[in-house]
Amino acid sequence: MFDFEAGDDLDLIVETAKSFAQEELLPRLREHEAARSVDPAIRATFGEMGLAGLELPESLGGAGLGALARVLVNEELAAGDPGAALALDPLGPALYALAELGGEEALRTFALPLLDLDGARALLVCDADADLEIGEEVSGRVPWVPSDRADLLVITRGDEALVVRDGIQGSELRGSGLRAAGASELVLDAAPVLARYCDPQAAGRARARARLYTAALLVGTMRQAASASLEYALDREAFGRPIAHHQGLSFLITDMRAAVDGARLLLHEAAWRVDQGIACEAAAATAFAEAVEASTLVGPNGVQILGGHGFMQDYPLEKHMRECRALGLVQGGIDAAREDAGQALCAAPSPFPLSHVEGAG
Amino acid sequence: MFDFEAGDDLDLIVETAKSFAQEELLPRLREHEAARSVDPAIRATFGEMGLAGLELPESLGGAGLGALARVLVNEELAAGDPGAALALDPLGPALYALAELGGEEALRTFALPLLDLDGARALLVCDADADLEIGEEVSGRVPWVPSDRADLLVITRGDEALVVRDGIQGSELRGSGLRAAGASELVLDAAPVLARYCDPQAAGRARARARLYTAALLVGTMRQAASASLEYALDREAFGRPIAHHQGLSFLITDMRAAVDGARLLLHEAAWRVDQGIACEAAAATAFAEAVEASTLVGPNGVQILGGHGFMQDYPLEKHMRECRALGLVQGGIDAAREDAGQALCAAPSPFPLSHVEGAG
Amino acid sequence: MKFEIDKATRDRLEMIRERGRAEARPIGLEADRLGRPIPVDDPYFAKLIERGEGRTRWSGPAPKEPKGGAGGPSQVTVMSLLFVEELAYWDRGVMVATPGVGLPEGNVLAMGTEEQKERFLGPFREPDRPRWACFAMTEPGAGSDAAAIQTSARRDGEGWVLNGAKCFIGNASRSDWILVQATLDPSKGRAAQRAFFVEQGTPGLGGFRIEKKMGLKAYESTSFTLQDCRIPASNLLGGEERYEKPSGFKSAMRVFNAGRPIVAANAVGIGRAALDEAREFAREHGLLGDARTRDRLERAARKLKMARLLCLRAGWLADRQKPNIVEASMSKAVAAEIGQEVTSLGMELLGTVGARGDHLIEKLYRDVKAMDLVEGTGQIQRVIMARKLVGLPRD
Amino acid sequence: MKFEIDKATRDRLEMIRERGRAEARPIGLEADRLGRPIPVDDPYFAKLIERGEGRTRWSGPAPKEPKGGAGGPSQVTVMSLLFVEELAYWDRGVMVATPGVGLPEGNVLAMGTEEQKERFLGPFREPDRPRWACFAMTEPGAGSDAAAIQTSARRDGEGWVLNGAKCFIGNASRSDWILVQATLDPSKGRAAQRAFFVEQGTPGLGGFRIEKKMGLKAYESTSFTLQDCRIPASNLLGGEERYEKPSGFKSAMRVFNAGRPIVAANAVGIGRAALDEAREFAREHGLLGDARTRDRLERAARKLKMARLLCLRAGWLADRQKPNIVEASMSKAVAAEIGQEVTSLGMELLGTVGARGDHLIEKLYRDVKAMDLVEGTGQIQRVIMARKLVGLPRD
Repeated sequence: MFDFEAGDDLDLIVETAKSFAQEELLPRLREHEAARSVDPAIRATFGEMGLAGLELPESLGGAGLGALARVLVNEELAAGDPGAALALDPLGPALYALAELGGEEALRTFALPLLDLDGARALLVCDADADLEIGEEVSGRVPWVPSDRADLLVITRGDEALVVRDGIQGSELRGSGLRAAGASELVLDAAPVLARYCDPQAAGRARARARLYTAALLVGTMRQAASASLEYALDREAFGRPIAHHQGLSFLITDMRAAVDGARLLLHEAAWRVDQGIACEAAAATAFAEAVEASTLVGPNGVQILGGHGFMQDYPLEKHMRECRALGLVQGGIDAAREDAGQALCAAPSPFPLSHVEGAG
Repeated sequence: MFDFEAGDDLDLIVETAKSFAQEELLPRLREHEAARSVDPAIRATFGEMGLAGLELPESLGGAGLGALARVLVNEELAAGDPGAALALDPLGPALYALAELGGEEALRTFALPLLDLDGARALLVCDADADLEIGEEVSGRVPWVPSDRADLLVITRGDEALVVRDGIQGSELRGSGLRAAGASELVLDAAPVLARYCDPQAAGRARARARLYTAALLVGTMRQAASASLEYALDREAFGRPIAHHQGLSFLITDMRAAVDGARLLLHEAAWRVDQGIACEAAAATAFAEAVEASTLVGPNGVQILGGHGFMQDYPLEKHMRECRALGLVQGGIDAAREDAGQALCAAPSPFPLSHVEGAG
Repeated sequence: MKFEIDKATRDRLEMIRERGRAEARPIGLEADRLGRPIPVDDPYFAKLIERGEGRTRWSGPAPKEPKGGAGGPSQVTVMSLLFVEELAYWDRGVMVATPGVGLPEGNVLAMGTEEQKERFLGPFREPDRPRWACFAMTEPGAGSDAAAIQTSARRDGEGWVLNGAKCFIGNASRSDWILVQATLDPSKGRAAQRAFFVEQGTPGLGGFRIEKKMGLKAYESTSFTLQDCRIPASNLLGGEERYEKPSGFKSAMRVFNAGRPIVAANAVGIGRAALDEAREFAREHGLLGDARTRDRLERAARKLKMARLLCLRAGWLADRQKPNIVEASMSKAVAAEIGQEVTSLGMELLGTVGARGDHLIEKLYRDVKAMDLVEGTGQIQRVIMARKLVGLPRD
Repeated sequence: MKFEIDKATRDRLEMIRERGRAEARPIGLEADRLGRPIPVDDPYFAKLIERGEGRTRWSGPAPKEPKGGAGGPSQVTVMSLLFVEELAYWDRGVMVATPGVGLPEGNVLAMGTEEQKERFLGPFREPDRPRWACFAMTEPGAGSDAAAIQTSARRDGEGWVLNGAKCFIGNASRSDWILVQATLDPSKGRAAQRAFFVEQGTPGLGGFRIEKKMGLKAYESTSFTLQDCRIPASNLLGGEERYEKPSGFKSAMRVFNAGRPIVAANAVGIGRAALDEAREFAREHGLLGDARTRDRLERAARKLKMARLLCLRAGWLADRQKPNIVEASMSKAVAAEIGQEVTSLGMELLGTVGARGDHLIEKLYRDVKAMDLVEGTGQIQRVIMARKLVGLPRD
């Protein structure tokens, strides 16, 4: 039936990620933001934890864990700093297109070499987010990637995934958020396509996993925004009591909490579906859409609760707000996700199954 | 520049309508709802007030007033009972298609005879809301009109308006609201088209005026829902004080007030534009859309404030909620209005004029 | 983590679905059309009794199986949520009208003496005819503020005398007995409250008035009065002894709550019905090609799924007897609003067809609002959450 | 009713628009890119002074024209709202950075003695160089709760001694003088508060720190301290006599408010800029054919127009000196939220282009949030409204 707990094995991993994020990332978030990268010592610590290969098959030296592990870990890392979470993950969501469409061979060829290259980053680019001409070679512009380097580019387009490594020119951008990961525009000039995979089902799963990857970062970021602003509201007094004890503000706090919890449950259910190997695309699109929507409530209201202080960089809330907004823009953003989920809904049998009830039995 | 007051002449008319609505309609709203019509004595009083011919030209014996007068009067009547407001108006928004597209001649031929027929009702049917085949004759089905009789039908389709009187078969429906006006399905069986007008600009103005007519009923209904629930909230005590004095609920009350006021200002501005003879279609579509949206907040929350009592017919709030929802469904509903306003927005010059600033000078 | 439903439960859901389609929905629509509760002697009720429904969960004076045996912790609340959601999908009003002990069953099972269980639940074990019972808390002057109830219970010799008025009580006029919440001293809040069994026909119990509601017309919501209504001492729920060591039950009650997620599941069920109807309407009218319509349906489905997960989480915590006060209130606050929103969007999609007053979605639009009112409004749920989350003072 | 703008005003709006396009917007974008306030010696400021901007409204010691002559009641607030909205459309940060008396001007005109006007506004009549002044209310420990400020003013012989700390004060470090709100007795709330002119360079005034903000970087928001800062008696705004008959000003203040609609108009201006940019982006990228995009833009335009009407109504009431407390707070609560929503929708439309950090909409998204924070958050506005509408107690 139902179980809303991660279980002891996962709990251990999550706890590790959480301590790391709270102790190493959170206190240095402004530092990493300014440096556009994560402190090398902290990178090293992270490397030792083995979280980089979390979802790589054990046969390739990874931990062989699944989507649930990933989203739980990403939540925790993002609660520390979502930019740093991206910076620390050499493969990021590019892994999914490689693994799902290209299989172990693709991982061996393209992913493994990056793991030995300090600070290397593979990037996933969704065709909808870029302006590319794709033939034997790829030319065009990727307006933004959250990175200052691009060691490998995995481009997804419909049911296809293409791998590109050379002929990529990056130029640094300020970035609206996630600066700890860097920010660049990429220009591709006749970049040779090293591999091209096509598989509708695999592409769907890859898309789902990529959406969950980002949705988890969103949930972690907004969870942190909600809890940091809650803490402030308990501390700060106005009109003779903590501002959290004014009923009007307390309702906002409860609504933020509900928004986070709701998005989180959708995220976990979708990740569980991925791990079960059952239909997960609509569930992942739904989880992503809800995470984005919730984050546009929680991000700005984290700032709101702090009043004028929220607008200042002395507090992290303005950063959370910016990063919530930036995270929601990838992979075609909320509209593409809603379109995918909406199409699935229109095609589904009647009565419409609210997924898990009639899902895996 | 700006003036947010109606002015003495209009104030007098509005005051008259308000007293009538509060003294004659409001106390009998359940009675009229059950009877599916307005008490004949009250009809007579209304007739004597001359509000039926409010917008008819003076040359035809009307008061020759404009859209602003109409929306202000409709607000007041709807604050009493929007169903009764419809029941009492022999011409309703059908007037606009006749007057704008057919001119004085059409009014003389089709509208004036109805004024001498006790309880007669001309009805406006928007093609989008019905399932009609239109040629020399009209056949098909109008799923709902807020009336138990149809003495004249004005059908609008794009830039056209058609007049139909015979070959209409009505069958009574329960109606989700507005029952004081009645509720019927109409079946047209080769109903002869008595007149057919076509004029894009006139059709646009007619559509705008019809939307404002309904938007005003919405604003009046929700204003009443807001004030009735506010009154209850000041009276009812829980946890040792009036429920209105719990900050959380008081915020809901302020938000309902803001929703009403905002919709109302858009309504007044659009009506002013109609009377100025300047571009008014987008403004009216905007006002209608906002009135519908606001009413889906205010209607249900009027019930909400009363708690369990709100669900009971001992209080009028459940009626307000139902009528808010029903009023918002006509003329293609909010989607058609948003589409019209959105199209205008897309076609407008840049920077986009927020209408009145760059409008009439 | 796990989000799956076992075969037995799915089969039972399938049965509810079939019966809902064949019976509950048409009967609910009919009651709505006629604007009156399903009559006590409706053949539907007799049929339910015949096929063994409307019975108490109480298995008699035999010692109960230990909770949560081999299969891990019980999932009784989670299962209730699933069943209730499906029942509400077909007709929430009919569900409430269904014969049985209903709301007070939990209280009696948890607090009743063995003698009380035998006396009051016994007749529901294999009922000879449709039987109802009900729990009467709400009063005309005290809605969400449960501490403020005024119905008084006064000692009188061996028994008690009750005085007061109750309202919005489901099935009250047809109930064999009413579990009446009353206070020994209105100034002392919940600590001074007791529940009493008042049997139908007890002198002083009367003034039944079936209220006219916006929706949910299939069952009666009834107000009644207690005028010097005298009942024996043995009708105090739990018996005298229970109250000698104070507030044991009270503190247990506060840790987890199953009632609010149940109401929330009702809202989800109603919302799902509206979504399905809206989607069918859109399909029939060729509207599914419109991005606006798809977005609207997508949003409805997404929010309903989220609300359902919130309900299930709250229920799952209750089953594990873990604190779930925040989660329970959250599920209700969220689900009720979403139910309202989805039915309202459904009306928008129907357009003037919705205004006719004969479409299921229109009925659901009227029905669902109650889910944000009963068991505490959305505002009250937020207060409850805020007390836990930020220690919001009680004023 | 009337919703039109006269020719002269439209011409002035047109001028603001041209200058905004040519000057304010590029300068604002540059300041944002560099992440620092426009320097005091920026040629832009000198140019403004040269062409006669940055001057006080004070017309000197000559008797003023009577308010609202032949043309009916004054529309000074309404006009300010229109101008401010247009200025904010181009760059709200640059607008605030513009030399001039700024915020305290109204206070000085309303409450200042003739001598104070001459001394403090005089240099702004025909300024030789860019000059600023500012009003310092906010403190690190007291945001919306104005009654709670702690900066103290103590009598000391003929003068006053100020101690305390202020924060988020616009243009403070470059101001000729700062009008500092201080209290004679923190336990006595607003009645014990006074405002004092503190001239730049006064010993004890210091610790200026320019705060790092999320947006609006073109002007400095500055914190500073007052440490035994000694000022002459003549620097008490309004002079001693003013406070002998108590609270005359205070009660006048409470009837209508112009500051909140002004902030609201800022939000509308920023939102409009985002709408225009979003629409252009959508047009260039062929997105206007998508119903989703059109709906999003339509909603933005509708809500902005509504917010603008709410502002103008509040301003119009202020101009007629009619009570507008509810309307003023409403305009601000609504407009700030809408500004936030519109810029956020704009980001959504941009997609990853918004994430680059170099698009105007991205800047506006960061800028507009402040409009829901300054002059009282949306929550505070609701409290103010609720006090008037339902008599919400002060606790």
